[in-house]
Amino acid sequence: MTTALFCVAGAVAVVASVIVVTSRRIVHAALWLVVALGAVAGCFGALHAEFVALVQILVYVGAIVVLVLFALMLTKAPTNPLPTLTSGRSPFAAAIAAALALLLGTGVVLAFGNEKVDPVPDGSAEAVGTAVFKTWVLPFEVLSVLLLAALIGAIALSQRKKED
Amino acid sequence: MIATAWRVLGVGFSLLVVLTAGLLAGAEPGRSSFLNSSIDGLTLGFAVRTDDLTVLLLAVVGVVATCVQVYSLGYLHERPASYHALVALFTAAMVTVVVADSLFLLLIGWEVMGACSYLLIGHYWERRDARSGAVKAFLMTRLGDVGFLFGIFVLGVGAGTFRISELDPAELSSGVLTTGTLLLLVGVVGKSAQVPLQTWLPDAMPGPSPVSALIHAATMVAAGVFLIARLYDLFAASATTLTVLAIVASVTMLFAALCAMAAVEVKRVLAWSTVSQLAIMFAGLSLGTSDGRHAALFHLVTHAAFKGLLFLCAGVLLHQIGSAAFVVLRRYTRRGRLRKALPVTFATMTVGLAALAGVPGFAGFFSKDTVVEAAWHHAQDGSGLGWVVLVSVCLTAALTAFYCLRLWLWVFFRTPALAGGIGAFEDDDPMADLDEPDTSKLRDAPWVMLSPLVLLAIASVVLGYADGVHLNWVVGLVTTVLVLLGALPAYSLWSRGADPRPVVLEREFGVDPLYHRLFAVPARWLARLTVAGDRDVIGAYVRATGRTGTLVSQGFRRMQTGNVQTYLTAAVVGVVAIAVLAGVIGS
Amino acid sequence: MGESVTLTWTDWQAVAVPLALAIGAVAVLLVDAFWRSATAQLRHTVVTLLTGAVILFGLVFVWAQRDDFKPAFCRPAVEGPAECSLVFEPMTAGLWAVLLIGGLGVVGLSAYRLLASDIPVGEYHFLLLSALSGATVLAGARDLATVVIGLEVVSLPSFAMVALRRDRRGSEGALKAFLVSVLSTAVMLFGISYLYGVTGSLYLTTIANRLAGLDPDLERVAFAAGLFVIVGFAFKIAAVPFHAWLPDTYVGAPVEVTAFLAVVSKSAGVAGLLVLVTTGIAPNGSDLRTVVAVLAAVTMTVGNLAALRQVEAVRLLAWSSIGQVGFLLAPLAVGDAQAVVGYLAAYVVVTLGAFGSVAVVQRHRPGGLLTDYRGMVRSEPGLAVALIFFLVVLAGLPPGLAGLFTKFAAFQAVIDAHLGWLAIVMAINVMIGLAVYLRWVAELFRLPADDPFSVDIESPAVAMISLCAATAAVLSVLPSTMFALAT
Amino acid sequence: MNAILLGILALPLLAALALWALPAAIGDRLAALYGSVVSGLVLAGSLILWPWNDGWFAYTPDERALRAATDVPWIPALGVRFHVAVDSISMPLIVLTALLVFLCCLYSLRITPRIGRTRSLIALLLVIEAGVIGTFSAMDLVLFFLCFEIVLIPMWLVIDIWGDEHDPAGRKRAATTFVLMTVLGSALMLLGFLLVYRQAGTFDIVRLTNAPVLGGHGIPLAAAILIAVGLAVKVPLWPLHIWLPDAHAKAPTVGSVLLAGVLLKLGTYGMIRILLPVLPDATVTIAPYLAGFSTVAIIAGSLACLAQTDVKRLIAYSSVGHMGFIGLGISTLSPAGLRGALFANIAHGIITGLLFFLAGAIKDRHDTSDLRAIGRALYARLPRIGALLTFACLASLGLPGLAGFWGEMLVLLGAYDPSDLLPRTTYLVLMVIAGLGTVLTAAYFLRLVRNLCQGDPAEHPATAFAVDLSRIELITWAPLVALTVLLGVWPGLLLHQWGNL
Amino acid sequence: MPLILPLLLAVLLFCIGVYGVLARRNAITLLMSFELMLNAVNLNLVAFDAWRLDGLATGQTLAVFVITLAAAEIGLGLAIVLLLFRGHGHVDADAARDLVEQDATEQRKGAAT
Repeated sequence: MTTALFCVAGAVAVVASVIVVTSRRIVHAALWLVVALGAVAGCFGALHAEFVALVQILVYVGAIVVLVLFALMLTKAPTNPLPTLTSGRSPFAAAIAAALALLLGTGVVLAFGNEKVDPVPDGSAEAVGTAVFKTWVLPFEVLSVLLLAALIGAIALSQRKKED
Repeated sequence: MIATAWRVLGVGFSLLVVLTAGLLAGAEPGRSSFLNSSIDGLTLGFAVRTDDLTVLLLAVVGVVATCVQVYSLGYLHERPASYHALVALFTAAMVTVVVADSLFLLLIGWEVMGACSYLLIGHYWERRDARSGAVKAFLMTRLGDVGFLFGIFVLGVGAGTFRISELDPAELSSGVLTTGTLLLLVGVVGKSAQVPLQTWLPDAMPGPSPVSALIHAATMVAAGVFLIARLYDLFAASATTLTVLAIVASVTMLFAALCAMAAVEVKRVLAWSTVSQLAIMFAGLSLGTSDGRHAALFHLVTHAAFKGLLFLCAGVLLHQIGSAAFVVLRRYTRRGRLRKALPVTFATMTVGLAALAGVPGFAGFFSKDTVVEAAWHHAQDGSGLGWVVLVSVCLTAALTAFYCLRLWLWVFFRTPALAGGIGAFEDDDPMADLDEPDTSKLRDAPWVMLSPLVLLAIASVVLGYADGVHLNWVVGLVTTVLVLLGALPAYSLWSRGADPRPVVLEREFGVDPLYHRLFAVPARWLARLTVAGDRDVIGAYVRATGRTGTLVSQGFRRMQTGNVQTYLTAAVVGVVAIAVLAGVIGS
Repeated sequence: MGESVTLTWTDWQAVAVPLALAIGAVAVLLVDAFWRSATAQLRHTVVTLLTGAVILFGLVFVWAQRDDFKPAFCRPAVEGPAECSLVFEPMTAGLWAVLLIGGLGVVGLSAYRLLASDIPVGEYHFLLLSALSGATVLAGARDLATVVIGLEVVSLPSFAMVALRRDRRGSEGALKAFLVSVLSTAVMLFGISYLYGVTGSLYLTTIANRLAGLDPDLERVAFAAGLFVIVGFAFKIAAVPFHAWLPDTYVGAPVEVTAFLAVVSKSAGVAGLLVLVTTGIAPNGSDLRTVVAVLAAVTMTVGNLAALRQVEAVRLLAWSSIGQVGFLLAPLAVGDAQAVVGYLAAYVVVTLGAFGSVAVVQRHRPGGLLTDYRGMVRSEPGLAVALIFFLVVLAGLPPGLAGLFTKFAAFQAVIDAHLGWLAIVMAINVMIGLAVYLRWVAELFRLPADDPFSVDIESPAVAMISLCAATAAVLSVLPSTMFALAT
Repeated sequence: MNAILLGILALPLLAALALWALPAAIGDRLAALYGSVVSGLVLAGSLILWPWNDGWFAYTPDERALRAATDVPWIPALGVRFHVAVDSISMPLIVLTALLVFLCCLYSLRITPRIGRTRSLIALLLVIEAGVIGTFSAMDLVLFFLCFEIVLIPMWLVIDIWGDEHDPAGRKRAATTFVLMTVLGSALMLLGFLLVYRQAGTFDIVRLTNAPVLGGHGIPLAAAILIAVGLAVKVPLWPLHIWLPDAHAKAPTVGSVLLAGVLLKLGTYGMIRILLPVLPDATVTIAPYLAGFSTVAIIAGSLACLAQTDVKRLIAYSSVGHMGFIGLGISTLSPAGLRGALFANIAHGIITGLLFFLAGAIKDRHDTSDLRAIGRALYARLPRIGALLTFACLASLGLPGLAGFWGEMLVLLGAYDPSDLLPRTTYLVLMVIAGLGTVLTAAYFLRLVRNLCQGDPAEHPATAFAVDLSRIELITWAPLVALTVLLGVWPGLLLHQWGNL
Repeated sequence: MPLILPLLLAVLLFCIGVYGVLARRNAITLLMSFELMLNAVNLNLVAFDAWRLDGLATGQTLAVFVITLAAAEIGLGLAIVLLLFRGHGHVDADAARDLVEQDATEQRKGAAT
């Protein structure tokens, strides 16, 4: 059951991702990104990582993609197809990506090809919460500094110069 | 002012040498060493000794040096300070050689003499022939000196000492002995201008004549003879070396005499004759007998007198006429004026030539006969070497007589105009031969120059009797006949106004051009090759490294396109490449 | 399950410095934001002093605890010793000292009248302190989560700083750095995910333990994962071939920010890599060390060669800093913390000085060409002598003994680890590096200049450059202080 | 005693710093005077340290041979100590250094490069002096390396700033080539030192000499090769000599004098001080090759001189040949050869120093060092300088009775009778070749004299500025001439220093 | 469920992201590609977490951290992109080449004006 769910979600994720990186319409790409991220969230769910899936949907779909769309608007991104969106390097890029995929895939198959996952539904929100506040206190605190710094940095960059 | 000081010093020093010789005469032989330092059991230092040989040579050096210094007072007008200083330095160096008991001290004197010789030959450095002659003289003797130095190593290391008086042939293995003496012989050959290093001495003649008299006739070139005499025990113990020496001497004496027969300049004739006479001394030494040594030293002494005299006479000709070339001189001679204008020179030169030619009664006759006699005795003892020496000395005696007479006649006696073959004329212009030079102001040299001539002329006669007359009448008769045999053709040719000079003799057997082609030209090529190699090979690599650096640097600048996606691509490619490489290396 | 979080006193002590820096960052931001009434100069000065005070506090703290060993945020491990997120030990103390000194230097270079006037002061110092806080965490981190987050805390604020002037050049430089950095983060995280998969832990010590004795298939994945992690750091410290963003960003950023990137950001990257290599993923004899060694060789060669023909001062320093990183990677590849920290110390001090000098000149000669420095030894002898000294230290020749001995230590580390080939490459690079710096020195000495450089140098700049020069001189006479940092 | 050694190390350095601290406006004469006083004090100090004859430490590991030792830890983390001391191989070199620097400063009282900036020049000379004396007295490998490097940048500046004013690009290139090649060499040498450290665990030369790194293969051999190559660049041995002709030819007079007189000796000194005692077995392995390259250097240097048209280049190339002799002497590993090398070190310093002074004087007077442009017949135009040049040439070609002879003679003697561990036949062949090299040496010096001093004066009239030997030249050159003669007639003066072994 | 499924999916997503980063020009699309790569990371982490089942939820925790990190990155990244747009009028990553080294003479000209 979970396997089938995972396979479906994974297929959707792959297809959507391919469209994200190949679409000539930039806004379409952003929207397909939503689909891809959602599908990945589905994968998380299939692996019984419900908390992560939830966060994925909240943060990615709810925040990041919205930000991206805003940014597209602000940069006056055209909605019509833009043939120059993908540069002439794309065959080369594809070759590299394919090589990388081949390498990694082979390695992964050799290493984990016989392993089975048996996800247990174990209230992962609580597990994650406990882990964060019991074990991963330091990274969590540092992460807060990171968010603050990124926020202030983004604000500072967005401010107009005083002379303007 | 400075020049005067040096003049006084020069003469004074020479007199001091004479005085020392006088004081040491008959004194007990002595030795002492000083400034020693030792390396690995070998003592490196200086030592002197006095014995009969020392005294003899000191006397010769002192007397000839004094004569030359005094003579130079009148002879030399250009740059006298350096000249007198160098002559004094030369005398000191020769004295060092003579008194040295340490091979290194000897070497110092030996090479300083060479340096002085070089500097004095180049005294007239404005002249091209003087410059090249000086360089040639130094280089050829230097080449010999390298062998000499190696010979010192072989003997010194072999014997464990560099003291001459401690070198004992009995303690040396025959290999060491032969190698060492042969190497020393190389140095001797170079210094004494023997075959095959003979060509520098004739070319050294552009130097001032008194220098030729002192260095290139009486003393320095004879230092080789002295050296072998000094180390006679060692040389006599090595049959190989003696054989080589005999062959070298025989070849040289004939070779040089033949060259002298065709030379057309007084000093050049004398130079070749010096080579030839030195070879006679070596021939005496090569016999390996004490008779031979005695004969050689005797000839050394007489030769110093008469050859010094002859060079000084040639100097007078140069000083008074400006040239010693036959073609120039004979214009003055045509009416016999030279004889009358320069009576003292004529007389003393005649004495000198007679001594050189071995005319009975003169010193050269006696000394040469001693050599012949020693060789004869040695030959009778069954030595082939003795025969070789004997025959070649006898032949040389005849040839010597020939060129002496030729020189005497062509310089001082009337010769017909336009006599002689092609090339016998000044600038190859036969008409110049007809010019009548102004001889009205021609007169003999000042007495300051003439008095040494007279002194040496007397010596050239008297020295023959200094050793006591014990003449072997047979030998004397034979050599006298040989002298006559040599003199007659010279006279007959002269009387016919002919001066045939075979090309091979005139070119001195082509040795000089051959050496030039064999050594100087390749050296020059190699030099250019080395420079080109440095520039185009080693330097090219260095430059190429620099240029590669620059090019690569430019390349990196160009790769910096400013396109961030190129950067990203390069990075990802880098990751893949490292992964693949590591995988390949790992598996 | 369910117990509340308990932080021990040791935890607080260990985290005191990063915490202070973070709190200081916020304080600086607040002061700047809510004290509008003061003049720009006063506000700027107060901000500078406050920032400086926070960093100084950190330094004093580090100095006071330099010999301690404080594991923090620990939990008992399933097997082996306790797993900790942060460890304060002598190596950490040395790295923190270097980072804090670097930060202090940048603060000095950003004093009033030195900092470009269109940069917002409060935000600038806030970002600086945040980055510094992240850098200190990174240098002490012992688990991969903290490492990666710490690294981001260093990186993101510094990119913001690059663009803080909000002009064309700044934004372009920031974009390049940002894109490369994000890619590297992604690659590194991907590697971390595999490391986690293979070993089941994020703690470096545990990973190190479990890496030994893997079966070959897993080992291959572990190697690739370690490679990805190292590559991620290679991006940050701009090791070749992950370096290309650096010259553009250095040129695009204001000089003070460039100094920050060259000093703090780079040191943080090196510190992180050092932590990883020495305590975790690349044990002695690992192939990954060879990879780092190869990176070192390539990096120093390319960096120095590319610097050889540069005509702009900042670009030359940028490329030469790539070369210097190559030299840093060499002892790092053999896990010699002492040599790395010593090298870093000398590098930080003289790089600050060099950028300070360049900043002074650049303010009056915006072209920034090497030829602008012509004849400075006569017209501005003090500045020229200081700059020459810095360059000579970078080249590693007397009188710059600090540089010489740090290079020496690097050589020693490499030779001791039997990496002969790397030592030869380093020797050749000493030569190329010298050629790079001598070109500049020659310009300084060349006389007469047609248009000699002469200005009134701002007194904070004078103070900063003199301080750097004096420190470098002290380090030159007593090089053991550098090497004592990490022992 | 050790206070004096520390004093002559520190004094020039501090004095140089003080000189830079003085305003640039102080006169050239004042700066030169200051330099003369300082270097004179150093000379005096080094002479106080001089007199003893205990042999040298590297040869007999007997610590009584060391004097004025100071040994304090410096960088414990790296195992580096500040250990200085002198023995009788370093002392003559130190005195030579002090003497040449002193003479250079004196010379600068009147004669300075046209570019001026004498103050900096003097200061740099003092720094070089400190570095060189430091190298000669260092008893720690790292300290040796450090002092070895100290001289690089000052020398680079001397060539780059005060070099040939007609050829800025050329002098820049020459200076850069010099500094880069040397720095590469010394970096390789450092690698060798580190290998030694890895084997022996110490950088201390005294301890290493007492307990050398044995073995002629593997790591010790690699260390020996690296050290030898590093030092050979400095010597310079063929084919690493390529930096030398340019550097000498383009350097100012005082730069050339110090470069040839002092800096080249660092390499040969290093070989004797470090290579032989610390890596004895490995040195035996490489010695024949070293000897071979040295002999090639002798021949190649001499041949190159034969084709030179620039007087300074010619003298520079002659250094290649002479240093080849020194290298040959060292590689014989025999008492005579080593002493010969040491003696030749000093003699070459004195004689080539004199030659470069003379070449500089000739160059200054004619504004060129090209033989063809200078013309011939110097005897007529500058008789005293011409005579001195001839003297120096004779001394340099190894005329017995002058200083140049003994070193080369002992080297050849060493090659005749090399250490028992070495292939004798090889060395005999090399000896003969080197002997022929002496003839070539004579040939090019005579060619120089012939093309420069001699000639028809009518073709080369005197120039208006041609002033013969000035007083300052006389004063500065006289000691060199006197030493050349003194060492020539009394070699024991130095040979005694190295013990009767 | 075989572990290899999520792992292969992660590899695919990662490589698609790499392709996007290398091939796309618009800086915002680059950012989107980065998100794909980070998602691949998360997928890996969650899968390994499910495989390991160590009870500590380490992988999931890190995945959450990564998501947060991605948010921070994209926030700052978009700010930089917008700044670039303000300056250049476009957001093409490969067209921002002001900082590339100009020819030395041109630069001198630029400095003079």
